[in-house]
Amino acid sequence: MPSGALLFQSVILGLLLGGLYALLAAGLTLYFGIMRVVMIAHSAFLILAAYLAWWSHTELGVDPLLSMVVTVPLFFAAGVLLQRLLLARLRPVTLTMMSVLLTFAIAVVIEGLLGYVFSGTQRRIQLGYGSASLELFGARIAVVKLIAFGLAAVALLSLYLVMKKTAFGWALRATIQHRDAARLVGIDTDRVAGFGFGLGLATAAIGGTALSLDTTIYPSLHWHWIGPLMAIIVVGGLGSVPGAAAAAMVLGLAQSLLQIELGTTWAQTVFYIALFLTLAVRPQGFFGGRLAQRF
Amino acid sequence: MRSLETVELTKAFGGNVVLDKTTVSFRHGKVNALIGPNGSGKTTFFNCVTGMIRPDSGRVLYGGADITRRAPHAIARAGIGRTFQLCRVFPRMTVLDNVLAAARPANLFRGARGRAEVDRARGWLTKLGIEHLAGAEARNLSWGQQKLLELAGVLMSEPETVLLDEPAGGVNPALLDRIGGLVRELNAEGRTFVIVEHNMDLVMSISDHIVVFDRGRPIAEGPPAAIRSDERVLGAYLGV
Amino acid sequence: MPSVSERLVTPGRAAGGVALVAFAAVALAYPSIAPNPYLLSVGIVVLNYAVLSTSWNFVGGFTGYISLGHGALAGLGAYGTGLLVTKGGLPSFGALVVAALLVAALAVPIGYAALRVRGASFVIVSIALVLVTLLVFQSWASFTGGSRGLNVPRPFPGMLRPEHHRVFFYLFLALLAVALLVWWLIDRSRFGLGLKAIREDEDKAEALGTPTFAYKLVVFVVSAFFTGLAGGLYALWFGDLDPIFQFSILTGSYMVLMALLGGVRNLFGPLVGALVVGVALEYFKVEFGNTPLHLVATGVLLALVVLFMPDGVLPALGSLLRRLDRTTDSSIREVTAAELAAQRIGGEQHAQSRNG
Amino acid sequence: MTIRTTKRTRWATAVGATLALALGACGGDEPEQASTDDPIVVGISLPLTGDFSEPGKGVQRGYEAWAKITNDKGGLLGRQIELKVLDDQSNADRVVADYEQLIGSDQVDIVVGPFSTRLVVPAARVAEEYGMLFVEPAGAAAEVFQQGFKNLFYAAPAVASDHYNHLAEYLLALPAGQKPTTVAYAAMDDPFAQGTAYGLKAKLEAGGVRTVVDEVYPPNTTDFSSIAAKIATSKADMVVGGSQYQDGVNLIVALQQLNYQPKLAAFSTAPTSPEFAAAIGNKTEGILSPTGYTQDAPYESNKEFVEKYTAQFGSPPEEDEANAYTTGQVVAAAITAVGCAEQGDCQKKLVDWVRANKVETVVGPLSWDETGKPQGAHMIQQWVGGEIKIVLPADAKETDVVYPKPAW
Repeated sequence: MPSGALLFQSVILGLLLGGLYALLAAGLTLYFGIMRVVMIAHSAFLILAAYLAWWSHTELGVDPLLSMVVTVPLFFAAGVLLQRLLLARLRPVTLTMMSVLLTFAIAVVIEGLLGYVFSGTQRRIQLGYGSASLELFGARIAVVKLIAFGLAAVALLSLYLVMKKTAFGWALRATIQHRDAARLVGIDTDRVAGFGFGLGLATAAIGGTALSLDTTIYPSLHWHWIGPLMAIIVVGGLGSVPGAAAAAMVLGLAQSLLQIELGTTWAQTVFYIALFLTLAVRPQGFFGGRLAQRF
Repeated sequence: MRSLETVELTKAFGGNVVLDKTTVSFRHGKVNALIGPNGSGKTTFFNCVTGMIRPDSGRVLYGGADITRRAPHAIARAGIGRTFQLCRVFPRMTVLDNVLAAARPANLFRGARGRAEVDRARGWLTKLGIEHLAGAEARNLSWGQQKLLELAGVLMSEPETVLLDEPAGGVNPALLDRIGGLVRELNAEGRTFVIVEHNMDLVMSISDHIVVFDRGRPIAEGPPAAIRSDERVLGAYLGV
Repeated sequence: MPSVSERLVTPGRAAGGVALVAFAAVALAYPSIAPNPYLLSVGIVVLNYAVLSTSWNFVGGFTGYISLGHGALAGLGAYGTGLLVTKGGLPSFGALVVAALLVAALAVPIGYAALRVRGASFVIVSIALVLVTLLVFQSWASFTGGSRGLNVPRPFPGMLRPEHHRVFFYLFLALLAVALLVWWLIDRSRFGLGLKAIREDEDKAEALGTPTFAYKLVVFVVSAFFTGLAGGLYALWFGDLDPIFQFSILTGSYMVLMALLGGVRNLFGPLVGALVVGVALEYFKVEFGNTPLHLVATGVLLALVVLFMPDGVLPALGSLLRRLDRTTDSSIREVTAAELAAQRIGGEQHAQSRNG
Repeated sequence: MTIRTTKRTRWATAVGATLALALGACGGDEPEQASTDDPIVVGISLPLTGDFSEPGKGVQRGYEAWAKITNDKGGLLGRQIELKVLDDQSNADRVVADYEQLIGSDQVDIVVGPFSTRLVVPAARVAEEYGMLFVEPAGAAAEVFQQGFKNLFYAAPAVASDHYNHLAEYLLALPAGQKPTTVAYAAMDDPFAQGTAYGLKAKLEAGGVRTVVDEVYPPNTTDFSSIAAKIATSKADMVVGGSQYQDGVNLIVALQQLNYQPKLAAFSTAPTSPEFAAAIGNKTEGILSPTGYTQDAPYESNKEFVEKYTAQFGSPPEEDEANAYTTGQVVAAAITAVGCAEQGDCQKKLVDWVRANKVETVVGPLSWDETGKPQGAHMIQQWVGGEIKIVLPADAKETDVVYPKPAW
């Protein structure tokens, strides 16, 4: 039986990790809701953002958080362009399959370019406060992890407010619910879909910056993120943003606690076991998401 | 007697109740029509009956057997064939293969073009007047031809009961007559039909029994003459 | 009036037949004409790709379900074979068959989870399969050898390397022939027709009484079996297994790229794709060395195929040949056109929007 | 053999001296074949991209330095050395194809080893089956020597599990009150990295020191917080990391984030890297690491190596570079002694010579047992006062071991 201190420490680490998962999964499930697209390149953009944060810190000497001033608008634009110029070209009949291949191809291209420009060497931002920590009831919370969690929480909250409180969010939700009906009530669904993709990629920019603060990055790292993220959006119910957030917290916590007994790698399998069980038992997911039934 | 009926069939999408405890039964061996204003739940009803959508509650009975939770293919094999609202064929298969794909092969691993099947398939194509297109890809057919092809496929699967979702949708008057004639002819051979249709001329001319839906519930039923004069029906259509 | 299905000899088929005979002749003679063992080993690698992408095409080509996870099935076949030889004491080729059967058996629960619902879940499961097998085979070091890898003993101890290559070249060629034969048999069977109906319109196929889930599952298992065989044979040839390379997303994506490039609806599409991509991969490596740019090239090529040539090169060639062969084909088109003209009222827009 | 036909123009200046040397070296051996006018082509496959690209490039620089320094002195047997380097992308499939290509297609005269133990075994098998001598700079793990290879030699002082031998002796000799009683181990699942940690673990456990944490993580692990949490809450006296570079850095940072203060911290590879101090924010004090090479080593050829390498690349060589250079030295010694360098019978003679002789190198004199395993141990270095210094063994030390180590 692990000690109470270790359990408590793991719970805190799990919550901090879950927050980041929640933000990233929210973006991934958003694309699916809008266009029934499994956006494999989401995590590649995440790593790209992390590299840009690392690069601006190492080469320009600015705090990695500042890189978001550039990356967030840049990624938003990239998302809009990606949807309008590439995904919208695919035939609706084969959209799901072909979009997977297309976004997969984009992911591979990003990975290759990162490797070409920055080499395959593992990189890590060296921050003055990199090993600083706060104490909370005997547990230690690294300052960088706290910042990353804060970023994720703020971004997720903003996403929630945009979805719930703005006209664009209303149009977006309508498009997700029923594209044809949305078009009938006068929503320009193509435009909304483009902006929705932009929003999704903007979350990747924020997530990547948060990630870069405390993790080593290398070009092929994105594969280690896309797996858990895909599992999260299935467990949460494809297309459901709140479902993804809830599943992310639960699975992040589960992973952290399982690490105590099983070690890092075996603990990661919790995502895939959850994925397989969900699909076998309840394909529509556990946290809402009625879309999943049909996909 | 293999009759199709539903008991308190209910389906909601989100908060929107599309089928509200719908209890209907259709006349066996007759041409039944299902009419109602747009959004009254006709297509959802078809989808629930054929297993394409799982109802929230209620039952679908066919010949007395409960088929509610069966997979669509099992329902099809029980004898219920259907067409789709926006006609669906296999676009990149030939016309002949489209029909052959509906055959129930005894041995899956035999060649797909066994003589008996091909003869039957060509028989249906001939009956529907599109035999000369047998080798063309279905996507190269006109809309009307695709509608006929879809019907040929359904008939190839030897259903006792055929559900037609808007057979007259988007077809020209000549073809409309042909489809109407076909339905009567096939009905005379013993097939039961349930037809969702907006074209009242067609409905009134070919149906024996009409059920009227409004907001997910049957509000009237009876022979064409009775329905024509029913005020509730008029109210439902005009929104009075 | 002649229909397409009854015309047995068309220029397209004739050209295909000639190409097949030529390929078979060159392939059989290749070990004798390959100037050095290195080029022979390149030949084996390309053949391995051809078997893998043909195996992939059982699912991808017939049902239209794109699996990015077949790399994992090949890896399981390879590790299964290796472990059965080293831990189980089975003879090499016995282990190969048993391992492939095990992979096929494992494909049943995987397919059950992945195929009950539509495409997106299948893709997600297929990618997850690669990632989870990588985790398990890395972590379960006491059984699999972990990151240190697994050494598979040679089936022919004492055989010199060039001779070893020669034997395996023919083994891979034989496996390719069997895989192609089975694909062809399914293609012309009623089962194959049902699968193609699923590819075209799954709801429609289901409504016509095709048990689509069972069909998909069966063909997925067949595909897994051949993929496992290819992986296992590779293990016996190559000898050194490492989870990172056996359970690689990239392997799966190469299979997809090859099959798509060649044409998933064609028996020989994956083979053509494997010849093009496999040879190109080796060529670029020898000529330009390797930089991560090969990833970029793979990605760009895949994107181009998806966007502009989703049917692959063989259908493109086929339509070229058909254009040369106007006599028979045009007769059908004329009738179709006449019919179209006669029926062109109403619904046309519908038809266009469906096909567009 | 005439001057006119032996050399390409760009090497003309070196011709005179070369010829003299070559004749001297060959002595009365069989007359040189016509191949003398060709360079000796040395085939290497290295991970220039992928997981091991950083050390891979270090190894490449070491080989390049060896070729240049040797060629500047006139080459071997009067022939210049020409390197043919292929990139294996850190991939075992590729490494085999590479050696296949080098030996079968490019007809190189000599092959030398790649980087990373995981790639050495498949590569060595190809060389073995073509009957080629295979000296390698990076196959330190036990299993390399359990494959029954007859042509393989590891060109470094010690195999992985012997790296910490001096430290184990030192710790076990401490008086009971000071000796660490509990140790936490975390090792990458890599034959080399894990081999170092487990070598020490075996010796300490045999000496009665308790293991309280024993974690193995896969090479692509980036999140070390949970492993660090386990180690920190165990409050072990000592932490041992069987690490490469980045994982070691990450683990140390994660431990520091949890404010874990052991009496001793030993990590392989990472602490000897020049970027190490900056990577962990200069909190290096007291960290130990084994090393097979130091720029200050007193061996004769080492001075020349450090000097010329620094002139060539602008910074002094590290361990990876030195290991590659050592590999070159071993091969050169064999070629010079046997008097040939080509595929065929010559390779057997080279193998027999290396097996029977001791070679002077930049890491000291090396000799090998039947399996190709070198017979030595590594020095132990420690970060003291912001610099990494040799502390063990006693006869080579620059300063004393600081134990217990100060807080980091």
